[in-house]
Amino acid sequence: MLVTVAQALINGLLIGGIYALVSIGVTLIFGVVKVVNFAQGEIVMAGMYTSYFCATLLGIDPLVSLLISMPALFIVGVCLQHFLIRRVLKLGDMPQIFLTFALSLLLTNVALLLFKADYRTIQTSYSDTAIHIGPVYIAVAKLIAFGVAMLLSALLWVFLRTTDLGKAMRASAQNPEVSMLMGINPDLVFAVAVGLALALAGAAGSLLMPFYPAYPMVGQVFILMAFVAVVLGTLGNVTGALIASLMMGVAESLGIQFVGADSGLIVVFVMFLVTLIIRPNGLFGGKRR
Amino acid sequence: MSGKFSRKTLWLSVLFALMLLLPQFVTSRFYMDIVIRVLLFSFIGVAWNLMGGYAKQLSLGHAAYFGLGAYTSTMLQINYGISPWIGMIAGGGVAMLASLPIGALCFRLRGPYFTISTIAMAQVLMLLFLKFRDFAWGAEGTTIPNLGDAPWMMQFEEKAAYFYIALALLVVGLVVTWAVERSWMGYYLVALGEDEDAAQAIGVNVPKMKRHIYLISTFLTALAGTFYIQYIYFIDPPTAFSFNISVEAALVSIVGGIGTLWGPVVGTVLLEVTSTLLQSWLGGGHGGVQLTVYSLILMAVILWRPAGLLGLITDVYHRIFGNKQQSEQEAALDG
Amino acid sequence: MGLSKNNTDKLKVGRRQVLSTTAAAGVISLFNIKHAAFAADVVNIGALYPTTGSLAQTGQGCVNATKLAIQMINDAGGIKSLGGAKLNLILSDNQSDTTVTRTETDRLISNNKLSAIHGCYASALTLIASEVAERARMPLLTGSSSDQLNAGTRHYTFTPFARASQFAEAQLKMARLVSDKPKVAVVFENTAFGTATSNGLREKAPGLGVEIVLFEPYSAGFADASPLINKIKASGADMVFPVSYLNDLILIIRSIKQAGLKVVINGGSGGFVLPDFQKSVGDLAEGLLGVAHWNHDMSPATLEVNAAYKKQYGDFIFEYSGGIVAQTFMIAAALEKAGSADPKKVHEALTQLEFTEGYAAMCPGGRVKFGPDGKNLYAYPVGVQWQKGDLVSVFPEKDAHASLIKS
Amino acid sequence: MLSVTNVSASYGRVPAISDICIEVGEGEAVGLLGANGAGKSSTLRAISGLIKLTAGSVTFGGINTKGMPPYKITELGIAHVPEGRQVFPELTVRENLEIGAYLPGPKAQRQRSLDRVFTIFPVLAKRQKQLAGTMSGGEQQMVAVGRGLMLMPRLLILDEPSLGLSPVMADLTFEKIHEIHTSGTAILLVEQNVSRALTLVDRAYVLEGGRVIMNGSSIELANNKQVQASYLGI
Repeated sequence: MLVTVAQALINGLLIGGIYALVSIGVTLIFGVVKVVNFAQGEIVMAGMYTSYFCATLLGIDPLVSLLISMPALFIVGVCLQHFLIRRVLKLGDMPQIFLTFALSLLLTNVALLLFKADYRTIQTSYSDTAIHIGPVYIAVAKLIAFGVAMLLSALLWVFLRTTDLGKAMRASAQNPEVSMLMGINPDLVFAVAVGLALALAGAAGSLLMPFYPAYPMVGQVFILMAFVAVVLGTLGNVTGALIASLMMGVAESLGIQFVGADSGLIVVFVMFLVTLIIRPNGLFGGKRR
Repeated sequence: MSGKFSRKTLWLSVLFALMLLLPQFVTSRFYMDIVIRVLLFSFIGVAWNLMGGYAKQLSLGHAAYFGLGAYTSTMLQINYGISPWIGMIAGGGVAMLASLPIGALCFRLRGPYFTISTIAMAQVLMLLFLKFRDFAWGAEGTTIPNLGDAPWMMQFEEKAAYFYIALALLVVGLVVTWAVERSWMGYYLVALGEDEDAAQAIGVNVPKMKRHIYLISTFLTALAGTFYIQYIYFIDPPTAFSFNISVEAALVSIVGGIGTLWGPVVGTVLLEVTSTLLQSWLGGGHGGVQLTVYSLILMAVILWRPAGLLGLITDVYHRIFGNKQQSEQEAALDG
Repeated sequence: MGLSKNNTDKLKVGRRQVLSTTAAAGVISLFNIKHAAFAADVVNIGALYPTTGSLAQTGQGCVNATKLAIQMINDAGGIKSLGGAKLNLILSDNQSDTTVTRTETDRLISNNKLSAIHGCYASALTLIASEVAERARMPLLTGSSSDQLNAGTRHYTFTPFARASQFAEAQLKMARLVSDKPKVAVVFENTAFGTATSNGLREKAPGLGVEIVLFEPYSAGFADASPLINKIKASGADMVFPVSYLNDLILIIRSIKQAGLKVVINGGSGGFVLPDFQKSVGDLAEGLLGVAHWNHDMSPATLEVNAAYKKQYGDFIFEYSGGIVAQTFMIAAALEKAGSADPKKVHEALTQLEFTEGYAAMCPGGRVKFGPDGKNLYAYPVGVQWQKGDLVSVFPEKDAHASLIKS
Repeated sequence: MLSVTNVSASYGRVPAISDICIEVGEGEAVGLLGANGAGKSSTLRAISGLIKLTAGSVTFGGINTKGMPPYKITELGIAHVPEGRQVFPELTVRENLEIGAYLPGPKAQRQRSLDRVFTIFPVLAKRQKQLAGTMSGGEQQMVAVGRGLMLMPRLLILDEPSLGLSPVMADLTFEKIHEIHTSGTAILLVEQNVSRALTLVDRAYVLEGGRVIMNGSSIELANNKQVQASYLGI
């Protein structure tokens, strides 16, 4: 029994790391640009395909191709902000949500046109291996993914805390008008924020590739969980999203173990709704709106 | 402005008469099917728009009520042989009852918090219907027994009958919206939609307003659920609680023009017709083309006409029939 | 799509040719909506498969097989009793979506003078299409396995292949071949396909001497299989029956390997019998068992079809696609017998015919006769195993192509 | 240095200010006085680019700011400290100040500016690590003013710096503003507290209904009957 629980906790934390990369991106965009990006899951998909083709065409290990997928999607993010999101910033929630929703539909179907619906996997030396510690085990590919996810989250935190651009980003998030009076160009800050968010999603894709199949609809698997984590951890709060994602990974895993394999999501959603009854602004929201 | 009013009435009467006669002209089952779906989704959009458009509560969980309506009537029909006509009203009642606790929870939240909580609610309902297999056929779902031509059981050989039901639903939805728009409730809703705190401050009972409009909106949505299942002959949780229904309801309103009487109708005509025609031209064989084009059209509309296409249509209408000043006034009212 | 450069084979279908045929069909269906009469030289067959949405991958495989079958029939001279009329395929994408299926079935039937239709891969979609077809009195052939398709008042739905309940039986019997007292964990996706199959397993297990130690539905399309594997591990099972579609199955197989769990796996049908399964998990597929309603090595006829398909599309022809080829030949035979393209006559012919030879009889046992509920009286499934990268038939003995390897 | 010429601006269809003309010279302290809703804040927002002009022009140091976004106008050397203690609440005091020196020019002088701000507002030096949102109103006002100074502006625009402060805090704030002015920075001050403002500025404009109705030196205005009646309560 103890072993089972320990294993369930490990499994939950490991997948929570992946949820974190997706949800941190969503929360970063919301925090700075105030737009909920429904297409974030499709960016993960793009990251997966990038790594897939790097591996199959160029023989690059998916973990190394992180160095390609992240900058590539950073640029995509900058363009996305500049050409699309910027145009709907003043229009309110609904056009924004549906613009990103349309974008997610577009990306899915373009992927379908380009790559067909085939499930694509790559086999690395560490794909199916695990470290066994007594009766419990840790899958190597997932451990690496978790480690890199935590490292990237930490780097983002350091960036936001210590660099001028990071501080400017936080300032813009808290008060965009006054930050302009400080000489901060919101277009630049917003573009960097969206770029970083997409780079993180791209990283999630690359990290998933050694153990998860890529296909055009794969983004759907992660996006709902990411949204719940983002809200639970208080929209716009990067640390909150990280902690909430790990919590949800664990809750899902325990739910599957002790309530039923068809109830992992029910447990997560109930936890989510109960939390919102107690704290309408999420776990880390305090009293502010 | 009485001249304008009478002209509008005239146009509406002509339109309505044409609609009544439509089955005489359209004999193709395919085109009839498009028309029926346009009417149905317009109705769903109109129901959503009451809450999403006027009170600006962006719910993406209306599939919950669509599904509850659908399941209520189907279970009454198959388990007890009760007519879907009665089941439809019962479904509406169940949806209204369910909206009370769900509303009590979700309305505590605002903005994206509210939206995502509504998605979660609809998902939980779907997962529960999947989980409790003995309650209502579980994941396997069930087909509606084929009774041939049985009007009392809402089954018809001819598409025209489905057309008239869908048309009647839409008319009900529009009349309700029209009545709400013109009542004190309409003003309060718009006020709270613009700024909740300010509305509360000037004495609008915001929670009560939200609760009331939610009751109306969910009741209508549930009616659509019953009709839909009778029309496609099949029910299972992913169909009845489909996220697509929630999205479509909001989408048609946004594309047409939210918080306007005719917005959802205009939006549905554009989106449903486009998607069906794209499907029949491009579908089959070349996976993804039709939805790619569809999403591009969607993005173009949102970027080009964020307030919805209805404004554009009234503009054009007044450019042809009226003077420019009038059209500006109209646009201001609609925007 | 692996295209062959070799043009010598008789069955070879030029890709361009296929494309132009469908394109022409598309144009016809567009502009001749009202006027497409029973043209003397063309018989229209409708096919509804998901080429977008969550089932797009398999749907595309189904479409490929449909095109191949039509080409085979046309190359062999079309329908002779109709003066050598060629079959014309009219495709429709139902987007893996129930509403779209409803609309598209209606559109197919009302916009085209069809003689028969087939579809839709997923049981839920087939159920809807069959309801529409029933009301339009249009014969529908399907490889879908839901027992609901044979229930109720349906007269126009024909299911030539094994039913969900029969799959369970075969799977359990195979379990007994591997172990005397199997302790089985049944994990199934919470969908129509998953529940239908697993219900059969639960009902029949006690009678066949199989103990089910875990019976667990899961939410399809999960992000991680390891919590589920953890449950299997805790249950003490020595055999796992995952009833899953491809994506989940890949994760389950990989996670079992990661967990170091030593269990016999019988993946049933679904994602397990697709060529892509083996491509995705590689050597992990070796020795795994499954059950299918069709397999490419069952008979000389299936081997021929497989060779043609492989040349055209690169992979072996998988279960559902192979079934589609057989169904198309059944339709052709019915047209031949009816001597008319009228769907009612085709329906009548289908109820009377018994198929025992040729491509139409490509079915485990090689015999098809539809009963009053549209069910093939002689249908049963075939047990399969992944051996050296190929899916071979191993059960029952009379259909076996190779013997079952006990790992 | 700053010339506002015949400027009009509106919020949507509601006109906010019309035909405003204001001059501020190098090193000068100028007041913008008037009742609530007279258009004082709107004038400032028009200067710093936060609202678009519908007519007229603003030049600063000879450069016309037409079409410039606010962050470009800031680069010219204008620091606008907006009304209502708008600090970045979740940034620390020090981070708030550092953001003030975000532009390359001020950034090069960041340490010196910080020292200067800490000299003027010693309390901020002690509270460097505190989140700005958790401070008292007066302290937040100091952060906001200090942050403006970090920009090393040629013109410091202050919008109601004493709003909501206790009399003691308000006195202190005005003292500090005076200090800043005497060190050479031009100041454009918006105040409702007219008598207080007139002790600080050299000249002032009086706004009413979005228009300039009067202007003159502090002494002239303090002695004007109408001003006395309307704003000084005499």
